[in-house]
Amino acid sequence: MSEPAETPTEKLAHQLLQKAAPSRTVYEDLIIVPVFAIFVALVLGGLVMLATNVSIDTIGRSYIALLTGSVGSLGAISETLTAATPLVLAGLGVAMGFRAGFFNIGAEGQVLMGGMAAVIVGFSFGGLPIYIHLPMALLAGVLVGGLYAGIAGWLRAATGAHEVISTIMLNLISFRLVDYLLKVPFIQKAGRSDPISNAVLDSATLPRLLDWVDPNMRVHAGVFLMLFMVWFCYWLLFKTTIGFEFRASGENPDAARFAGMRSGLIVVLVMALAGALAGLAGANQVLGVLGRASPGFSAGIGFNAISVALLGRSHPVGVLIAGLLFGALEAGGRQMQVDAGVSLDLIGIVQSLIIAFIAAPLLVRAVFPWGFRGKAASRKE
Amino acid sequence: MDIELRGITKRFGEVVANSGVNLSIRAGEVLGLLGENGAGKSTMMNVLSGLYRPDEGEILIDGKPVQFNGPGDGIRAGIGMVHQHFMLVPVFTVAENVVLGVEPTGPLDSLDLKTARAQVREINETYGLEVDPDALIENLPVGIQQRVEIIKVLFRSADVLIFDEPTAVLTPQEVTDFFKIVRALREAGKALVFITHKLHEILEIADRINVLRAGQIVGECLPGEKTDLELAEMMVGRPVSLEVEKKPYEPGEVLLDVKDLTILREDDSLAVDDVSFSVRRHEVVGIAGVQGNGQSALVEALAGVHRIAGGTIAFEGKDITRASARARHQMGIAHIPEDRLKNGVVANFSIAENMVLNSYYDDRYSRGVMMDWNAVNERAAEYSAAFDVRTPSIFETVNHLSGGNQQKMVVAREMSRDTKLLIAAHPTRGLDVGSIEYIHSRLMDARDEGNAVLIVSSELDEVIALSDRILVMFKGKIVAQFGAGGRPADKNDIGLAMAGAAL
Amino acid sequence: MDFKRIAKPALLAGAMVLGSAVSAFAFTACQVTDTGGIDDNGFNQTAWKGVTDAEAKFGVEGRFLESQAETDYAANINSLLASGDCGVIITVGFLMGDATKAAAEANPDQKFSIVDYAYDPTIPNVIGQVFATDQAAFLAGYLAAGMTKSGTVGTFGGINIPPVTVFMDGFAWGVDYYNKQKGTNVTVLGWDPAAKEGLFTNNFDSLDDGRTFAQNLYDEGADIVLPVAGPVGLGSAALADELGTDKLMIVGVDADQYLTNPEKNHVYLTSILKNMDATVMQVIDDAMNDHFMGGLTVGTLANNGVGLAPYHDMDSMVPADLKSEIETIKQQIIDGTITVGM
Amino acid sequence: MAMDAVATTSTRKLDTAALRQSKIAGVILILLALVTALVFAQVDGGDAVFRLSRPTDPWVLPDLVVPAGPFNWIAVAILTFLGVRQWLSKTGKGTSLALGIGFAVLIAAFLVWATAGKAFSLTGMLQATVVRAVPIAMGGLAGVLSERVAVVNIGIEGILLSGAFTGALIGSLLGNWVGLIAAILVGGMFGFILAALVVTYRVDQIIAGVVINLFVLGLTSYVSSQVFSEYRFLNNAPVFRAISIPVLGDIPVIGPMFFQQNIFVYGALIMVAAATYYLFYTKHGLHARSVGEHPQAADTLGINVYRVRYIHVIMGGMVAGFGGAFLTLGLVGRFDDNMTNGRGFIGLAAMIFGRWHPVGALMAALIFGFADSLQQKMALLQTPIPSEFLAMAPYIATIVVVAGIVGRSRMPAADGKPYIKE
Repeated sequence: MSEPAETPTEKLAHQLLQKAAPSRTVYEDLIIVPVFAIFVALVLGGLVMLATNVSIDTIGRSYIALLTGSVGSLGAISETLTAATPLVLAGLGVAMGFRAGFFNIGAEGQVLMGGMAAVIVGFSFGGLPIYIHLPMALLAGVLVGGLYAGIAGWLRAATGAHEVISTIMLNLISFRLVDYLLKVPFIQKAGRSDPISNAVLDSATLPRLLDWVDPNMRVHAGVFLMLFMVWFCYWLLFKTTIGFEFRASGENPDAARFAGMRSGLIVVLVMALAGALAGLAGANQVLGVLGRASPGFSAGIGFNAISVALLGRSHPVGVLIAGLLFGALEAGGRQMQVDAGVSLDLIGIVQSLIIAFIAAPLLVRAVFPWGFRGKAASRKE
Repeated sequence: MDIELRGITKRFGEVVANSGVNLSIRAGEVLGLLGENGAGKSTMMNVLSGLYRPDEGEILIDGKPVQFNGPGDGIRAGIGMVHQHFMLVPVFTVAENVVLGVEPTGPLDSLDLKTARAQVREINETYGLEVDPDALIENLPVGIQQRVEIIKVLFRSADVLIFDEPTAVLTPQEVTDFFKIVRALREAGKALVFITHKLHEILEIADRINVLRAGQIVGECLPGEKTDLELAEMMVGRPVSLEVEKKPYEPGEVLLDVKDLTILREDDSLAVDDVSFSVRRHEVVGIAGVQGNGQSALVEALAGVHRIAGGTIAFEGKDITRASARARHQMGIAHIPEDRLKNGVVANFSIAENMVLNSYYDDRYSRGVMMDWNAVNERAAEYSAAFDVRTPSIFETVNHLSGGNQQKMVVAREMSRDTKLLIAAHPTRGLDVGSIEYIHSRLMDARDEGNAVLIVSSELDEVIALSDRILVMFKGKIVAQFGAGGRPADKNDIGLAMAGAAL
Repeated sequence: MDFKRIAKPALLAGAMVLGSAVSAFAFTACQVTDTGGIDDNGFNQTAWKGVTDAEAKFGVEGRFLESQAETDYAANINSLLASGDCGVIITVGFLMGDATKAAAEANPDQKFSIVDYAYDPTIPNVIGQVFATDQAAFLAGYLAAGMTKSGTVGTFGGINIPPVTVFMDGFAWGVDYYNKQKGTNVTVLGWDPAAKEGLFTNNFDSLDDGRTFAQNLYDEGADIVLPVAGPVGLGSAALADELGTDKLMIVGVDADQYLTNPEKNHVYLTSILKNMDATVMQVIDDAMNDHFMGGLTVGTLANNGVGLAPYHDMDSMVPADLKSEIETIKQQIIDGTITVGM
Repeated sequence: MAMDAVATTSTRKLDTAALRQSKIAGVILILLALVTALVFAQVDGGDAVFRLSRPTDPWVLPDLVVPAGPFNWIAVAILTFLGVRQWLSKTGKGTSLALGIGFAVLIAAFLVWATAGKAFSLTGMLQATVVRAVPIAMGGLAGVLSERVAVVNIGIEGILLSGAFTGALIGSLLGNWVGLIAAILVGGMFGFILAALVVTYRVDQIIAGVVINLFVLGLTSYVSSQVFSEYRFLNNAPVFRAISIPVLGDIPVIGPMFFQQNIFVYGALIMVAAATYYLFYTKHGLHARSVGEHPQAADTLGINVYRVRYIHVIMGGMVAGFGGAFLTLGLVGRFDDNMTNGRGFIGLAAMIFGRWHPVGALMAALIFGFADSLQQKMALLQTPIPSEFLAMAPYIATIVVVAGIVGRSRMPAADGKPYIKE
């Protein structure tokens, strides 16, 4: 528009459309702080090993093993991706909850319920072609996970019951429910008295991607699902009206309600979405990795997902990166125990330290003042 | 006790709140401190009470320099402050609030509330305050809460009492009572500081007046020396008109019709009790009342964000009692909420996002579920420019704007839509004179364009200046109506009605 | 890795130096533990002892990977496969049956062995190690029935899976046999062999469950308790220690817990031995010397694969008659006169 | 007061929250009555026998023999009455009480039904209830202490675990008393870390709590698998024995529950009492609550908000450290990976359930403990209801209660909000 006769107001409006350049603090928060956090966490992890009588030599070998075990070979990358996929999926669910202001601790239970549903569909309906059966099984996981989380959302919307409590309780309920379901004759594997399900049929199994290279490579088509979901969540959050509602409700629920957003509906929707993603993570595990369900097949994915979401700052891309990092730590940690005999519980320590430092930029700044020349003090927090 | 402030400067980051302020406070005298919102009055008094530490300058008490490292020091030095927002714990009793921090104790650190009650009663009698020491703060009207604040200060045997905007939430009658208390305190030899932006009050009560503008003292005078217009000019720094220009009153047809409306609070107590009224086109209806008499619940119920327990609301003849907030927006009801930060804006969102907070679903801003961010940004820039929102860019987050600009942003959002009825709750609370004038004129424009306007404000002057008709709420009921051919809008009468007196 | 050897803490420093030179060993035996952990004083520890014994005897290198959750099984096996130098991979636990099968089929050249699982049909590169634990548990049940003062004994399990319930079956049958022989009416709480239902903690690692479950059985009158849940049983031992053995005695499982739990060894009446260490060592020996043949090894009373531990401190309390009866029954089971079962 | 206001204009039919809740409660109660009638009352004769005393007790009470059928029909009657009364209620009063009585009656009916024709030790179950409740109650009390000063403490789970670990390690080396003190100190240290993170470094409170949970879980599991498996003597602590209090311990039922326990149970009861006294009847308790309700007001009155928050979060940490030590020094003398197993989170639920009051948190913890021990008894009695559903029951009940009642209860006003002093 180059009309010459711009009124002063129009001119002003034009100026207001200018974006300010990203400040140095943004760059520091997004790059320097995480790098420092990982570095410091690894150093502290080394100190813990030293304190427990592990020799310097072994510490060196364990960190090399951590690296080779996570990205050092095709097999290692395969393991990293296998471990990261469910973390990212469930992490996205938790992150969507955070974005809308809900602290969803219930991902673990949602993973379990979604996984159970996927398994049941996965071993039933024999004879269907894979392009029908597999989507059906995945969809079952998504739906049941969503419905299960929707309970917490509905309770919050209808009665004001705090989601932290209701999701903790739903987790505990789901553990028992899975124990029970796995002993129902039609689900339980024939001839077994312990809780274990029938095996998922081939037609509902997420195909492995690299088994032609080496049959032990477990990475499977779930990776594509995960990448699609990262894009989908990004699109939903930032490009759609629903995402706008989620974000507004998360930042200021009162203002969102006053602006005519239907808070009750948003609660239920976002919890259902979070549950659907966690349920997909569960389905991904049983259809892609485990092939059947047994008690505790969620293996803490739902709890780690909280860390992943926090670490990824509840941004879909951040969640992807954080999930890959956690997946790498998990795969590498295993190698660490095999090669250097250092318990893979060390990884838990490193993970918690990374989150601590990333969540507390002030702390990192205190530790590494020279890393931040942009005047942090001048920012009014 | 006399206090001297010398060259006090206080900065917050890059913002200078006070610079080189000199002030003297004397026993047995009421010092009036006049200044606009944001002029630095409260900051200065927070420095004096020890809550903030000054960056430069010194405080002298009876000629001796002192240093305060926390509010405790100020209290110990005999300086007590009654804050604009009361510093009372709502779930504690009066006695508990009064003794908090200086509790009389028995064995095992146990609270000696018996002594506390006795002491509260004693102060009650000395100054004629009449407060029940066992009442819960949350059940008390604001006027009484203020007395609790005063008792709190006196209980700490303060010799200097600082009142920050003490009359903002009081009815005229309560103001009269409050002035009586102030005079009694002056008689008792206390030094008093009275901070306000209300000219007539300062002229009535102050023995000496200091005017503060942009963090600096710009003048000192005695009450008799200056007229209110001159004082206003000193305060704002330019000539101001104290009148709102208003075209003649020609009401149109009824737009909003409220019948037998009853609203309950969360604990099932009555907030609004069987209220009926209507608002017409071309008309400004003001609702006056002391805070907490149901105005907030009424506004929220009209905006569709508060459950209605009984009665009906009709808009343009259609029953909207059960209509959602969004449906009401779409019908043309706009709402400027009383607490903009809590209910009006999303502080971490950009101006652009806030500008479409309640219209993002409109065809103008979205296609199906997809947002059209280009359209949003262009409109946001347009409205920000038109409504004088001062910001470098519409991508700035709202928490970087000043209060006045935030409010202008909310007004821009609400008035740029297809509005028929504008509900404005405390539209100018906490704003500077420039912003107030601007928003007042916009409200008048809205009326003159044929909209209905409903204004709720605790500033009686504002309500009287803007409204064609005034309804007074007391304990959830509409107890009186003024203006528009009925009883004339006399400030004193309205005040009486606000206090529940039968007229 | 050597760091964790329970058998030779004194060699710690030296072993760490050795550990850094992986290739010094001709043969590596790898083990994946179940969730109870390598130091559970029972199941996993006994299986690991087989590896450490082989280290001492044959000079092989042993390494292990702990499973933290049931979902780790496949990943752990994969990690060991990826390290590429495992002469044999021994998985410990019934629950690893599926994961082991899948890995064995995908890697037909890798030798595997699994404790507590029998494949039918067998897989050529897997040796299943199973145990007729009910035979030994039968003896323990008979003993407990003979020793109880309250007329009530109790048992509880970790998870309702055959390797666990086989202990409880044998125990209950042993008590029944005693009742039939002596005309007594000793009752077993916590397991009904006919209905296959009973008391389960549903985990193999919560010690305080072990304590409260034992307390529960004690409250209902049991004075001898058989916990079949790995380290969970240590919690039961703690309770017996506190109450005193005149009120509550414990029957250990898997290893001789008098030896593996030296701190509280006085509470054990006896232990039902499941000599996985012997079979594991045998499997390593076979794998090293190319005698490896897929299939099944079964531990019985006859081949000493299972057995009853000595009474140790309780020796003086067990009547001589009862001891000799148990010896007789043992012989009868071995020669088939008594069939353990319903 | 609120009710009076409505009553004055009672000619109008108002849609009040109390009435809505009363109606819902009525429906729930009538459903419970139906369940009781259709399931629990369907017993063919048979008495339920509850053993109240062990043969060794000084005063032996006779067994409590309840005729199952008649008892449960009475239960049906009570539930129906309560349900109808709440449904028809015009004032909506007494909803919580009616629900409370209703659930108690339901549990009694269930017990009688499950036990019909059999017998079990009621006293033993109640004693186990108290034992199971201790760590939950301590977690809840830790939560009360920190949330009363407006710091949300999700890290209680981790602090409990740290207490259990320290108790085992130091207890093994230096004896159980030193171990207990060390556990309390380490709990306090994690409280300090949490306070430093949230008060000084203004980390989001939930994130800080999650970090503590992860860190403690990682560190303790690491040390336990890396060190304890090697040096077994480091993980073999002496257990505190039960001390029977003379006279009180001999009272039937109550004695074994509360007065034949170890110092942890006594300590927990004393702490709950002390915390109640402290928070509601002392000067410093008043300071603490004012910081949780209105930190700015407290600040203007010279109360150091940051210091009060530090102190109480540390105190909460110490309480949780004590509760964690119970698992090792009070029960089994040995640490095991993740041995708290979610009790800290249940403790948080107990705190909310108990409305941010120490006694309330204790009561809620007892309910969880009761459900836990009940489930074990039921597994022994072999009821037709799968034990998994019994295990779920308390959690479902918690959801019902939180949804029905706590929605209206009030948390400290500033809870979870950082206080930023200019």
